[in-house]
Amino acid sequence: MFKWLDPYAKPQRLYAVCGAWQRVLMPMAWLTLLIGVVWGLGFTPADYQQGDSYRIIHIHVPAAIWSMGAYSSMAIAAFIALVWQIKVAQWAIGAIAPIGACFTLIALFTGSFWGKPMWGTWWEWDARLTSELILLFLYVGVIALQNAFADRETGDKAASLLAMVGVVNLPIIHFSVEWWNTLHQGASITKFAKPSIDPSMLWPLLICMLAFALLLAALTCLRLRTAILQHEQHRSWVRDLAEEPTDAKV
Amino acid sequence: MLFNATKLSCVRQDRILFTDVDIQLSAGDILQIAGRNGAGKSSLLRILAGLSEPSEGALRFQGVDLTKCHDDYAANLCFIGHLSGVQGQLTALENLQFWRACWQLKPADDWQLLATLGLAGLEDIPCQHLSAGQQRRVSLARLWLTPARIWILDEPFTALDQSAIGQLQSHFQQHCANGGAIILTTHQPLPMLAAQLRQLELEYRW
Amino acid sequence: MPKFNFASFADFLAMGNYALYVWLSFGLTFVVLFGLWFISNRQQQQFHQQLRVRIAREARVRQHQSQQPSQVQEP
Amino acid sequence: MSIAAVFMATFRRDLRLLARQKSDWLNPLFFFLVVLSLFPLGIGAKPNLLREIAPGIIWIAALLSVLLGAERLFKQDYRDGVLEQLVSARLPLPAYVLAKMAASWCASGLPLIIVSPLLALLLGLSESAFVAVVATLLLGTPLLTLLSALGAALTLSADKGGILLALVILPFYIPLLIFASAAVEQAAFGLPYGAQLAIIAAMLCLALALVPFAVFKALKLNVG
Repeated sequence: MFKWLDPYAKPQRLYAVCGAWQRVLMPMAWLTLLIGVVWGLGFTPADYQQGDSYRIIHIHVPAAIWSMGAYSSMAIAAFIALVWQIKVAQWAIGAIAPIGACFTLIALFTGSFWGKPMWGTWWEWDARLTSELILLFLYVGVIALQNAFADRETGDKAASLLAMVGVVNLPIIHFSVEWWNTLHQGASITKFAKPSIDPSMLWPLLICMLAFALLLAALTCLRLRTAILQHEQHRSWVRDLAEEPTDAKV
Repeated sequence: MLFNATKLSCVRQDRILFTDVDIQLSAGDILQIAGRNGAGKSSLLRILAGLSEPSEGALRFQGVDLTKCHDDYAANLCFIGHLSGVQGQLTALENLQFWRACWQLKPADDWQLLATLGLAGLEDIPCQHLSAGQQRRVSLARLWLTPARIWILDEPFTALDQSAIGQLQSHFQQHCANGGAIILTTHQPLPMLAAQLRQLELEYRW
Repeated sequence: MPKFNFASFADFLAMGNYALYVWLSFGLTFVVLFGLWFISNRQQQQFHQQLRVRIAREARVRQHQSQQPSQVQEP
Repeated sequence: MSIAAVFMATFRRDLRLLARQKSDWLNPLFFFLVVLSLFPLGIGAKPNLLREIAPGIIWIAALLSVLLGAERLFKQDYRDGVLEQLVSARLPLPAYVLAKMAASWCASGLPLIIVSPLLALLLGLSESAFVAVVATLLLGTPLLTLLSALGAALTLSADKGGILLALVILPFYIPLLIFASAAVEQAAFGLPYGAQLAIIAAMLCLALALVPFAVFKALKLNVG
């Protein structure tokens, strides 16, 4: 059905494609991130209510969005692997999971730093932060499960199954945490209100979101190449690759 | 041609166990897979039994690719691996009843069968109290009940004494006589089966 | 080009006396992202290195086997 | 019809095993009671405080005790080679999985419900709260069993199974924990808790539809 998917199913071909994409995306990602951060930090007016502490939004929101994004892309890869029996897609699970976990970690501590001036405490059981924390547990589960087996193949299959089960549970967990938050959180503590974004602040935020997307893609390409090499190390093309000095120093 | 496999290859934990293995099995054949320890004999048997996927290669049962006739092949297969399949807490009789219920085998006189296998008096003791050889006999008792035509046995003779080995070989002969086929691995010499025996050597790859 | 929002570089650092939170979160974010990139890269290098070691070991085994007369095949 | 045959054979065998090995279902039960009595010791036995945190404690203890019993669900069959036989003979594995889950619920879920009057005593629960506890346990423990069976199947051939099972499956318990303890809390205040029960029932139906298939896939993966 998806004929265009086939060339990417062959590991050696995908290895070369990922290499090319990585050389393009990696510098672009870091550059975009730098521009977005500098713009957001220095060149936008302060928020009338939260002062300059709101600038953390340029990191917190993209990280939170792309932590969910990474999990769903992991689940999509798992689905592709299951339906079209493409082994390479299963290896992508192990590549994406640590990146998603790092994004969740970033979203967590930037969220707590951002909330500190408001709540007075480093951690607040706010609905979004709690959902992020549970998402971190889901990532830890996937990573732990993947490395728990002697045979790499079984580990990948188990992790992809867990990723698919997890993605079904994401909305359920999110909904129940939101509901739980309204139950225990009296109206007294204002949830940290998202500042009304006026256009001058919107641009750096969008750039940072793009930067995180590029970073996710670039790092996935990098880690997927390693996964391909590890899975295909008995193949001749990998062994020839090992003879000559490592090419891409990106 | 009852069963054949072409160009099988298997990779386990990044090590190539074997490549380009071809197997032809017709009614009445006994195929012994020989090779040093670690040569991948058990992995090959598990692939032939449909338990795990080969990295490359195809399996055909009566000319039809295995992926299309899974259930048909499974109905004609009896696989006994290293794991005996005998549940320790249950007695020998309960084990046989469980397998008969699952496979819906025709009822038979279990007491008589266990007696012929030299387990007289041990039928209603939990199997964990039996010796390794006796547990092996309970697991092999299925070969007297199963209608399957292809038997895939991993080291069936381990822990068996001489009388049991002789009894098992004669049962193999009888099975081949009425159109069955057997693939097995063993380090024992098989004098009684020399007529139908063919060997496949798996050499140890680094 | 939007204008620089702070009077002086010192104000920029003070970040409207939220300096600790802002710089801590941006700093940690970069540490995490750079660390992830660095570790991923190192894993690839390590793999290549391990594979070279493995190829060398196989060469040694083959060379050792060819020197000895091939042992009698076990039954 | 081999589906019914495999289901009955496995279910009857498991019940017989449970009857023979009483420790399989007594241990999680005592664990439940011990954990339950740890909380008052740790947090202090002020009656109104206990009554307030009772829903949460009951459900956390129930969750952990089901988790404790979950690891041995498929382990014995995997080690004995029974799973290998079922997969190689292409027998309907979902029937086997459902039978194991039903038997496991009888071993870990049912005793909790039977012993729940004792909880009312220990934690000084009011009448309505106790009814809510029983209702949520009736609906919630099958869901716990389903999820723990999934965790057990996923980590079957993993070496350090126990901790990994908890790590993998606990996040999926969270929605149930939230709504079950909320239901009991509502009941304690005499408020209606039908909505929470409905949500738990919905989650149970979703799990009944999806989880057996996932467990079947996980078992085949681990046996292969």
